[in-house]
Amino acid sequence: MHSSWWLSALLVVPLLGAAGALLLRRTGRAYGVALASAGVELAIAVAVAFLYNPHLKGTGTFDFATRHVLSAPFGLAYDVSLDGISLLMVVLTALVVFVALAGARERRREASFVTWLLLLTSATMGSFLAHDLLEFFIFFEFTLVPCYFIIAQWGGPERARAALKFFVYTFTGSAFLFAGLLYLGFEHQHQSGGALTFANDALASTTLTHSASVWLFVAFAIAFAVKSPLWPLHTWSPLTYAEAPTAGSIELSALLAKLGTYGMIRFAVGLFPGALASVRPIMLTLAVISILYGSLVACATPDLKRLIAYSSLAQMGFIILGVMSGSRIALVGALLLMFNHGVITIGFFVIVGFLEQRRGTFTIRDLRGLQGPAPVMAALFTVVMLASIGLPGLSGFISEYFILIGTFATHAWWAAVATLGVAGSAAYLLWAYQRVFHGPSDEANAHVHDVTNRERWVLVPVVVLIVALGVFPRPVIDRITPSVTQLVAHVEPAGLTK
Amino acid sequence: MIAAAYSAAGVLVFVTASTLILVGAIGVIAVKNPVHAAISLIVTLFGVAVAFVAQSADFLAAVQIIVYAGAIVVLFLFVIMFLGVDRRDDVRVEALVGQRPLALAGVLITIAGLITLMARSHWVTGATSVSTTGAPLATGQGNVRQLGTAVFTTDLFAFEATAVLLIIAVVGAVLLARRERRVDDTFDDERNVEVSS
Amino acid sequence: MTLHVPSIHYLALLPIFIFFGAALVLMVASALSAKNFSPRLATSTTVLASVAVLVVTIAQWSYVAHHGATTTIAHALVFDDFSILATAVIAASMLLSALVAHDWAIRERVVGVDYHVLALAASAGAMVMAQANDLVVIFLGLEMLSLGLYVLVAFDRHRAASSEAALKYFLLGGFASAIFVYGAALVYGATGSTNVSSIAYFLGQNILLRPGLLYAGGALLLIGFAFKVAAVPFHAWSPDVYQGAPTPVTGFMASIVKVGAFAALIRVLLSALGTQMDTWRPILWALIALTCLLGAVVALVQRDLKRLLAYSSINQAGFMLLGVWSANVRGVAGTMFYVATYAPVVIATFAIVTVVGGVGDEHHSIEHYRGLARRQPWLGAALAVLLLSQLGAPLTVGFYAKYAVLVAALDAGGGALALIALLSAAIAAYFYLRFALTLYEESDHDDASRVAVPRASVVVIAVGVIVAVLFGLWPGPLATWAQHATLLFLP
Amino acid sequence: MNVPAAWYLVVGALLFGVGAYGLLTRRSALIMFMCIELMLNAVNLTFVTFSRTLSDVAGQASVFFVMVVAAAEVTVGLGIVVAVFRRRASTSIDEMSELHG
Amino acid sequence: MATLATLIVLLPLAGFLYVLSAGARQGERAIGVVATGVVAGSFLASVAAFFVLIHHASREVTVQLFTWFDVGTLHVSVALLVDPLSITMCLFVTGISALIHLYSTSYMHGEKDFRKFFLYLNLFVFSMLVLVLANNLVLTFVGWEGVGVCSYWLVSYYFDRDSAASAGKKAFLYNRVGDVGLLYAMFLLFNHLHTLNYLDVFQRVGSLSGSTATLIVLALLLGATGKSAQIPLFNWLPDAMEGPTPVSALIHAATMVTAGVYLLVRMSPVLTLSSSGRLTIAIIGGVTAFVAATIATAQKDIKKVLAFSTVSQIGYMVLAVGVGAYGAALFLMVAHAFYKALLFLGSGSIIHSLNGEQDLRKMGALQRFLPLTFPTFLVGWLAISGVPPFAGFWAKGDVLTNAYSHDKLLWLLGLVTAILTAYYMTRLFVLTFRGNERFREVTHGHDPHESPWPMTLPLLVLAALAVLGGLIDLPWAHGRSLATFLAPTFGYVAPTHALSTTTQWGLAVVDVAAAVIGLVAAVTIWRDRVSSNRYEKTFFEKVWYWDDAYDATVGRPLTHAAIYADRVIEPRVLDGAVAGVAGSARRSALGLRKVQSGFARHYALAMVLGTAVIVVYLVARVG
Repeated sequence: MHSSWWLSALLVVPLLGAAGALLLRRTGRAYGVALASAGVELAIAVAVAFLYNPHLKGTGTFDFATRHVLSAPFGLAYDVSLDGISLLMVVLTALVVFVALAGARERRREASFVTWLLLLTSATMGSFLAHDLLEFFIFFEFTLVPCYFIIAQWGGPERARAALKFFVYTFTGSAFLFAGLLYLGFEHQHQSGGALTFANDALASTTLTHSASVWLFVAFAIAFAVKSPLWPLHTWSPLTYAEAPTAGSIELSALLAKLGTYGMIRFAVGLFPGALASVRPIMLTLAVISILYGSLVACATPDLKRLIAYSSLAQMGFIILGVMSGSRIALVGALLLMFNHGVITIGFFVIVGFLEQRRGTFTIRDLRGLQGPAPVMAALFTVVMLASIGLPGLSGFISEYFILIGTFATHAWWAAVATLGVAGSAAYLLWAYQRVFHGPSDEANAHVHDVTNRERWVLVPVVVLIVALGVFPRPVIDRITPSVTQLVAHVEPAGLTK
Repeated sequence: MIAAAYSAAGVLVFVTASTLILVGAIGVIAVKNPVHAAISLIVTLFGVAVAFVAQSADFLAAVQIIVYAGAIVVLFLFVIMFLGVDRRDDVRVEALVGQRPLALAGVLITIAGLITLMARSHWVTGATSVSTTGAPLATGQGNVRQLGTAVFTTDLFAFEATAVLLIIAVVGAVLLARRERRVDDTFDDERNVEVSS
Repeated sequence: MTLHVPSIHYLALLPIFIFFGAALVLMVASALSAKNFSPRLATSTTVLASVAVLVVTIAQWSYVAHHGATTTIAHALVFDDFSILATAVIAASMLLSALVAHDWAIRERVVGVDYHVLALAASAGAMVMAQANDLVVIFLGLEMLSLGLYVLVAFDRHRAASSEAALKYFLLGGFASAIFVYGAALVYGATGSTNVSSIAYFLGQNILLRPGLLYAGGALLLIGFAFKVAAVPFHAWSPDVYQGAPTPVTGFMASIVKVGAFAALIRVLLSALGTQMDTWRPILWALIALTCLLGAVVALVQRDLKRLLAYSSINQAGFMLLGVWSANVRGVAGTMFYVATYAPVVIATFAIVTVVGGVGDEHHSIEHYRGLARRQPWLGAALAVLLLSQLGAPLTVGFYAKYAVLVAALDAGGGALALIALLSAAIAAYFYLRFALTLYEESDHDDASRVAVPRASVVVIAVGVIVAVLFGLWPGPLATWAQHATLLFLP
Repeated sequence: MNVPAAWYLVVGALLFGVGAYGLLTRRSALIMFMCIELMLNAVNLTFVTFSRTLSDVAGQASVFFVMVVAAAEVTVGLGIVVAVFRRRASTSIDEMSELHG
Repeated sequence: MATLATLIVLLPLAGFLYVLSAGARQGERAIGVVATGVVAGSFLASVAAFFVLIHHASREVTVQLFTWFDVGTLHVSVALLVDPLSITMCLFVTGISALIHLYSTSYMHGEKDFRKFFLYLNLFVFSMLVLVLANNLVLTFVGWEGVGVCSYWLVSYYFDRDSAASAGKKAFLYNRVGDVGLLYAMFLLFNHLHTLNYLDVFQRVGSLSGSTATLIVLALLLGATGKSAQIPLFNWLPDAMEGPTPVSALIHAATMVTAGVYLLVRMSPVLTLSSSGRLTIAIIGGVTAFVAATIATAQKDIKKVLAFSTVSQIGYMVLAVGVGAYGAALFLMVAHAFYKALLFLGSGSIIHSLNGEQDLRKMGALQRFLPLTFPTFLVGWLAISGVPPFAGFWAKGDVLTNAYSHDKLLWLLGLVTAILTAYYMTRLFVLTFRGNERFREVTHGHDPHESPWPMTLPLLVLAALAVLGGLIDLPWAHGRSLATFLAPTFGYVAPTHALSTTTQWGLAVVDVAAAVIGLVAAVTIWRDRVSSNRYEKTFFEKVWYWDDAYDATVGRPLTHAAIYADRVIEPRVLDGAVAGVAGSARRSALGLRKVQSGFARHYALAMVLGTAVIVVYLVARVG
């Protein structure tokens, strides 16, 4: 067991960075401080990822754990730990903020911007590290605040509407989660007779009637489905992604969406295995609808950010499919896809951000033939796009493949339909690529300058990760699998461990 | 028939008192002129005083006359005269649409409901055992003594609190009625305001 | 005949003495002083009195811890952790609102000690309510508080709104008082006493087969309280009065009145009428649902910040009532926690409103706040934090306040009510955030329209923000105190 | 033998109702005050009646306090009316509806 | 062996990485030399590996590189399987690729994106080699998709031409649909056999039920139709001719499009289990061969004719697979690779000489201007037409004989196709090299000139191979032929009835007759025609209206659905519900605000009414 200070450092470093940025706003060094703290954060996250080694610890795959009760009457505790399920998300959190800072620099009132961004990082990190449902909820909910301000202040023309829509959707969704978690806490307290607690392990031992667990699952799933987003609760996302500033879109889609799926795995599935049999067909169906519907709408959508939003909807559908499948392989795939989709989305949004900087628009109709003037940008976009399509050898493939092959073993029909999404993603992305990068470039687009060296370096880690995780994903998979095995063993007593 | 059950005097007193009370009250809410309303109010207050006497609260009856009729109503009249608002208040036209029927319905339902609730009760539960003094209520002189004792023992705090209340009322009234007074030079040394960014 | 003067526990009375004593001292001193009384001296006295009370409450807390809770002056007052906590909150709120009022008085060139005298006396009334163990004493405390407030609301004679608000408040308040005291009379008839303990004892010993009278009385008492805490449909006065009153007074009302009213409400409903829970809880249920929803919904369309905060305060009152409805230890602790944390936050909010209101106390339209955080980042950020806390955002104390009462409500089987409250919180979040965003939008105002933030107001705002954030990160001790405060008078 | 307490209680309730109705329907702030006084008198009557039936002096003591409160309220209330009148030359409550919404 | 096999794969990858890292200033020459060199090296390694393998006892060598991933029962390695089938594929893939690389250095000379072209080309060869050498389906899928994406890039190489961009996308999407089939096949296999490793699959294949095997075969067939341009997914291939001609030669004639056939052949032990599956395959192959041949008769673009001829030829291969003649399929694949690459490169040479003109109507009489291209093209023409002794005769004959032994109808279809093949190739040949000079307009009056040696050398080599290709599997060379070499890797399918030697001779004669009929007919018709409404049916020219049918049944409905979803379902239905709730909250707020009228008496009324309700409730409660 490693020291929990590592994890506390992950929470505190962004806060320090935020404080530093706030204090240095006058001197204009806020950006530097923020970037430095993001770098440190990334370094710690990577170090943690390397240190984490569940094989040596047998079945107990939580590492870096600690628990301090902050308020007994409230059942509030500071309880952090890390396992294979949260490991990748921690790295992703650090990566996202780093790239968002480096690649989508926002120069309008920069100090405030980076402060919000770092606050968001800390809150997201907290959500992934929390080993206590209430603590998770607090962090989970708090992420809304910085997000709201980032979107509402630095977004596009309709930013205020988008931000409020985002907030109200997710906040309302969380209300269900909140009610559900309180109910669960009491149920546990009444059963155990002890103090009110929301510690994951304690709650997991609660005995629930079938209908109770179904209702709780539904309550949790609503909150997480809004966040992910899952059809039909996704409608906030296209507007929000389109209106948010690039860094905000990156955070939302690359990272915060994963809070939803992570919550789904850790809490909805992890705490209410009894409900799975009943809810599974519905959830799988929603996932499949998300995949196909997202792909379909992405074909018709008028701008790149919306396109990525619908593409994300489809990808989230894949993740939920894997999560709900009850298959170990698919669940590993879902976790990988959470990370990979994050990385890929970073790439997308960073490039779209570059485009927006150069052309002042990301409407597909206004762009044309960009591969001529900007071949490197086109190439980078292509790599990201192909990873998103699921080209083998790039990271997106393995995750999608695991999900489909795993789900096929347990729920063949859903997997069979979902597989059509593989063709769908190619359709809308290639079509978009053709419209934006191919063809003769017109006057407005002929002089778009290619990515600069600095911009290129921002995308290097993204491309490296995309290729590396496609070619040699084993170290990652090996770290994930024991935790997943344990989870699946817990929720699928029938031994459905395909 | 009523007289058969209860003493004629008691009934007579009750009828007198309640007639005074209700007629006065209706007068208050029905007459146009505020002065007349105040006089109607005195009628009610007398009626209540009669009811007090009828129920062995002689001291309170006296206070009722002195404080209410003597002080409060006079205060009302004084203000009416002072402000010169002894004009007619048009009570026939109701400015707010639907106010009267709704008010009537609301009040009737409430009062009918309250009376029903009381009637469905034992009116009084006979819970004398919990009364703090324990001694049964005397009449006449003894009553005043009992009241005095209560005020200085069991209700001591309340009694002291009334003092505070009256002080607040006086301070408030003085403040409100006072002519405006603004002195600027008081503040010159105090305006060291600081601007925060 | 000898008079058995009841024993008097002076430590228990000390806070009320200090406040009222300070009011008297100020009054006399200003009457005696030849020239105009220094506002700074007046404020210092009030602050000193508040600090003294806070110190006293610490002593009281430890006394009660060692000697247990008692009643005093012939059971007219209670001396327990609950009343002590409420007293402390009142004193702290008094301290903060006095500082806000100080800056306001200087800006508006209001002379004299009157404000402080009335505020101290009204606060003393709130303390009486918090400690009262007798319906009549509660009534008297209520009147002390209310009479002081009526005058304070009317205080700003330069604004027509002020006097309009005062008159409305007075008329409706008088109506509510009459209803309340009628209720007290009916309960007296039903139980033979106005003393909370005696009523509780009587109702504990006797089962009323025909409880109509008691119900009628209890309902009227409840309505009286509902008026004071501005529960729908007895809330209608509050937006008008909040808007019309001088802004520091609005802050005073939003905090101290709520503390006093909730303390007394809890004592009456849970101690005196605890046995009648099954009767009053459905009524309260409906009130809470209406209060939460109406407060949140109507706030959506407000253009005046003070009105918006009034509706917000109505919504918050619904949440506070949720703890009362729960009628369990958690609920009482939750409401106390809520009230105790809401008070400094809301005073700080109104401190900012006071500051931004400018000379004449009239710039309260939301439009006026557009871009505030751009012109004055710290001020804007502080307001944003305070709003977030009222919204119930996690990592602010407002979250735990809502959490505490929701926990209690769910524990008491109020799932539906909790969901309604949560839904209202979602609606409320909408307007809080929209307003918070306004602070950060670009505006036509230039830097010249920066507002001066006087030193005392800075302190108040800072305290509010610190409470919001510090307890938001670590609510432990306060939650424990709130829970402790419930132990000594509830089963 | 006196009449039953209930009779007086009913009179009290009616008086309370009349006061309330007046409060709702009269526009003059002064008359509205008077209506509040009517209501408080109803309360006093009720207290005294219960005091008699309970044979307990506490009810009468309460009446005493209610009277004081009534006096204090009138003092402040009239002060407010005077202050308002100075500004508007009217005591009609309906004219005071600028704060709304 | 491990080193050799690894070298085969890694050399092109190294070339790719070199070209990738080469700066923009790096000269064409260096890039051309390296890119060609690595592929040639890969070819040499293949040759070496071939000789090592034939002396290897088991003729099956697995080269384990590293574990790709390992989750639960899904264990997948990056490992190479060197066996007769894969080494055969390697040989002709690397060999032809090397020639085409060489050819390209000259053909692409001066192109703006010269470097990028070789980048893709090397990556393509790498992917193709991964595809054929993989020891499991997942890794095959890597190569499978890799060639797909390289094809996409190369087809849309002239990205600023909208037609090229569309064609590239179309190619990828049709392939992608096929991929769904391949994915299904993998899922089914893994689900039942818990492995995707070829050798393990073959070992456990016995436990598959017949219906499952049929499902898998059909899924594989879907995959194959995408990659190998068979009905119903064949119509991307003609569009793919938008790419540079060497690309058409390499990818869309010789190598990538054979991947589908390779996959079916590779999975032959599974195919063996399902006769209905195989019948479906045979029908698809036969019909595609015929349909594509009819279309080829009416095309006016030289590369389009060759493209449909490719579809048709692959149809033969699929037909061969369907009738269980895996060896014949492979034989035709190799032979076809020789002569089709030759024909494409020849046409490239022609197009090159005509400044990029591809329209047959603007050619003619080129015989004397292209002294090297003409004879080599002649060889290719005769080879594909099935004239003995060229490679095509033997290979096609092998297929037809097998078809005959299996199903007479399919054989008949194949025979008709053979006539058509001879016909349209002759038409092509006549229109190109004979007749009048119709090219002066495009050459601005100049004489067309022969291409430089890097382009003509491959033509000569390929011509030689097209002549001699038949040697690798002559019907009477039992024991040392290609078929014998490959046989151990195949699942065995017994012929429906064995053929006597006489029948075989008879069939050979019929084949020759078919070739001659087609040839003579074409010469007769096209000797003095340039275009003809009678012989170039619009129906054929428009590809049987296949694209339009897809557009009407799939494309447009989907587009409309997408637009409907974006414009109506999203804002009105899904968001509309939420907006409705928000709107009603706002409306009720406005209504409630009116209640807050400012009149104190209204407020008092509200209090009274509230009180009334509470009192009524209590009365009801007390009863």
